[in-house]
Amino acid sequence: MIYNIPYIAVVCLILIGLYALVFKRNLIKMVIGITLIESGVNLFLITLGYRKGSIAPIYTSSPGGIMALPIPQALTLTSIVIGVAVLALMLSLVIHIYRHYGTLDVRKVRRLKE
Amino acid sequence: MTEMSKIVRTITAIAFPFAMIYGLYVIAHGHLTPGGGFQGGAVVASACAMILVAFGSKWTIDKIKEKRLSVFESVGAIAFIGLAFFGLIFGAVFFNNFLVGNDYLFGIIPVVGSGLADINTAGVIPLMNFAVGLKVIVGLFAIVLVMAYATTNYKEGKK
Amino acid sequence: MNVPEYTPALIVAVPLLGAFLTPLISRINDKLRNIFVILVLGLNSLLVGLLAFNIFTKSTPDSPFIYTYIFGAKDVTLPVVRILFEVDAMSIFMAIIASILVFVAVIYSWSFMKENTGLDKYYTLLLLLTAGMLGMMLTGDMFNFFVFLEITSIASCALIAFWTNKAESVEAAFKYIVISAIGALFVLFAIALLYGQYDALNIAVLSNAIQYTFLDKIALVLLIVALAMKAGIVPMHMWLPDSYGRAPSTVTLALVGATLASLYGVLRVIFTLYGNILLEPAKFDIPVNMFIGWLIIPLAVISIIVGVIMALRQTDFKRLIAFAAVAEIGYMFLAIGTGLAAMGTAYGRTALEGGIFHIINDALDVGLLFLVAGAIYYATKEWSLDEMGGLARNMKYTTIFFVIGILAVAGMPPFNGFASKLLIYESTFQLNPILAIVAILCSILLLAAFVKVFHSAFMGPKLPKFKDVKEVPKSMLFAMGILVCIIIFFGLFPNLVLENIVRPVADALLSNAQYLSMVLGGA
Amino acid sequence: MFTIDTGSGFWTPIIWVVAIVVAFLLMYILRMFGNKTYKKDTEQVKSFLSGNPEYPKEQMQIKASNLYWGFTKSMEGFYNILRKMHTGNASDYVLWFVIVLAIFLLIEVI
Amino acid sequence: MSKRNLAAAVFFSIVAVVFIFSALLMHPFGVLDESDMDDYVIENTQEETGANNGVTSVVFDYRGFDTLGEATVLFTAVAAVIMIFRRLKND
Repeated sequence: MIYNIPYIAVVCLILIGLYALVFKRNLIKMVIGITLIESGVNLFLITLGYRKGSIAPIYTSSPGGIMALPIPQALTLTSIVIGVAVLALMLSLVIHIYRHYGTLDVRKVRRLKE
Repeated sequence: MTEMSKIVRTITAIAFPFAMIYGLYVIAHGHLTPGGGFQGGAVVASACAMILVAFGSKWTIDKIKEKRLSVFESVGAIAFIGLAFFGLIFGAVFFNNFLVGNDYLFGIIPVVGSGLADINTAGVIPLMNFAVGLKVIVGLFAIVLVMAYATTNYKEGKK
Repeated sequence: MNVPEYTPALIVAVPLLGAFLTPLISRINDKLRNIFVILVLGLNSLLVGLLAFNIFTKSTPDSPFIYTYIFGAKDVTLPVVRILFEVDAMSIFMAIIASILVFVAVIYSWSFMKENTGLDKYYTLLLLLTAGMLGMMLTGDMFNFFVFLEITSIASCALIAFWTNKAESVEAAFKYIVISAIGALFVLFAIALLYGQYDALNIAVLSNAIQYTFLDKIALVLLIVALAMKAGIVPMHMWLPDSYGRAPSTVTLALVGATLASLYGVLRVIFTLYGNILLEPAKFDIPVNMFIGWLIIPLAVISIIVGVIMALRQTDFKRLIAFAAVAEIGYMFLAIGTGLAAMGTAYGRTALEGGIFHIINDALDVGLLFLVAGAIYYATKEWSLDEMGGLARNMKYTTIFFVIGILAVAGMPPFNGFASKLLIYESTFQLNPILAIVAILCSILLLAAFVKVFHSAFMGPKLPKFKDVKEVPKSMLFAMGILVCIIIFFGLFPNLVLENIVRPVADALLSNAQYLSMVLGGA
Repeated sequence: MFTIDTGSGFWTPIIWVVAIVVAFLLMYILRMFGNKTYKKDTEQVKSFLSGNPEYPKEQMQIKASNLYWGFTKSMEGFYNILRKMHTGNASDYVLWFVIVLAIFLLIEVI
Repeated sequence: MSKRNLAAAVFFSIVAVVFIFSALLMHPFGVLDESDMDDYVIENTQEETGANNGVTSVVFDYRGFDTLGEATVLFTAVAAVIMIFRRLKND
């Protein structure tokens, strides 16, 4: 069981992000929550690709030995760039919401209901 | 954001070329050492963002218009997808690495196993690195520039 | 008639190339840019049509044809490292819907969006949205599916916020991006769970290897809930009226396609990724398909009821249609759940056919209604139904199109909505009569809600403030006319569509072993 | 081509098309029995509200929010529940996702 | 603590328990069940793609289409941000 501590860290990151999304009222904090979930998923992908005592999968003057899995690292790279794109879009929308509503409280940004 | 003090501007002007060169190195050696188009592009974009923070967004947007940046980004994206189409034309399959095995450009197959690096390998991968690098540099810098400029001249009371 | 084997790649690559070229072309001339975008989408629809014709002619009931394309290599190597496109009848069926919707939307945009600034970015994002939807539908790789899901989400969110001077548009866009980011991240989490166990990303390989362990259950629940939220099922539907109601009408038309792409994701996960488990309940001591089916059916019934009841009291034109769209999504999920709970029986298959038939009917009918709402906004600059009245005197063709649209979406014979809803009613009646009764009653209430719209917007005395309202331009009428022609054709020849399009799709969904053997047979 | 067989019934649109055509024919025939002495822009056009003056057009148009007043009034309680449900709060949307996820996980795990 | 927060806490804790339980059920960290796909990449990256860097060969050759989508996502984000901050007619 002690070997599963990285996975528990991943789950804790995702749960902290969900907590920030559900209980926090500031739009910026909700954006931070989404970013936390995303970093948790990225950490999960990276931890899946690790082998005991492995080196990076690069042959250039490598000391030799078993290598870590390359595909999860590639997937994490893709997912990080996607996260950056989503973050930029969300922050620009938050700027516009502040211009229109004059507040960042999520309970006041609700002209669309019912 | 407004421009910062003269010390900061001088240090930034000195430090900017080094960061840029390092980022270009990371891009160019993407197929040999850790790194690649995205990572190096992020490094160069952060250097440009440093310039933006130090000199202020008004000064920067007078030098560089975001329309020109978006044009450059389209060029990078077209180069990337064009390489994929070249794979369809020359290698008969979309995204085919059609340059591996030839003997003039990036075609050498390295010695299998651990060894020294040869920059002249890996087929289309370095070209794709450059295309994606250009795209990431211009894209990230365009995002930062536009957001900084938009938050600069924000009139209070405009609801 | 054969198509070159790289057609699936072109279907996604052509809109991408067009999107990358649009900012350069729009620096030359605006009319040239519009023509270019229409040409790109027309070429794309032509490719989709050719591939669809190829697949539908080659697939027989006992062996559905699947089109496999490998990126970067000639043939499949085991283990499957490269990205595969696995195009079966279901994928190309959804691709046809998306192509029709976006093509109509871009023709409609010619006049509708003329007064706005930033149109080059608008057309770029529309092309990117098309590429994302088609990639979601054609791909056979889970991570690639996630990437295209994100492309679709970001492009549609930006298009929802196109009218940035309206506060509600920005708010709706923020809600939409929050919801889609959460959904996409949980989809990625489920993909990572599957990858960690089986070290594979290809759908066929995963479906071959899956053993339905505890983690597989978690992944199944995450995928179904996240994709169902992006498909807009109650109680996770609240983002849908906001974004549908506040986006420009053409964007709403494309958003219908994006929502249906998420629905396609649900279908693909249930029937192909977990097909080895859910399609053969005999292999387990507990019937798993009953579990999933009876988990989906209550949500579907709730979404039908809530969508219709909320639609009855709306006074905003597009929000009302959006709640009707929620109810339509509920009908599809009801059909899927019935087909899953009654797997292996005749009426289960009928329910599935009805659901698949209802997907395209719903896309056409709801899309037509949104276009009519956009036409009224174009003519009167008015969203609220309380301000309208007597428009039928000025806008004759729009009124006729609207009548056809409401009769079709409410399932009135002889239009296409009735044929698919009849299949759903009869099959659900055999599963449980209460479901069928609820469905029929809510269909009647839906007609009542649209009669209210018809009365308050088109009937009544001619209001003096609308006396100089004119009919909308030719291009918008032409775009609406395309949808009306397809609707009337589907309504008059239902069996033609059912035999030649819907039945092959159902076969492709239900024959999972065939799928695996066709995809992995080359290696 | 026309008829679809749904396993327990059938449906063909041709019958309905014929029925609609017949209905339109009947309507036209009935319309021909109409009063021939009707002329436009005379006294006959004015609506007769038993001598009362005619209201302006805006007041004669029934607003959309007044339609189905009885229905919405009779289902007041249900509508109140729905109104409570539809808070435009973005974090509530995420909360609904968490709730459905929790229910599905519970049923699936057990 | 309002009623909404109470219900939220209950369902949130259910999700948390199930997730942590699933984390405990994962295979031990660093000891993989299967890795044939990645072993294939590690063995053949030098012959097939000529790249010494396994990650780059996966990103640009084996899964190049993902990278195209990724670049498209960035392109979409840039277009979206420029469009959102564009200059409108009225101001």
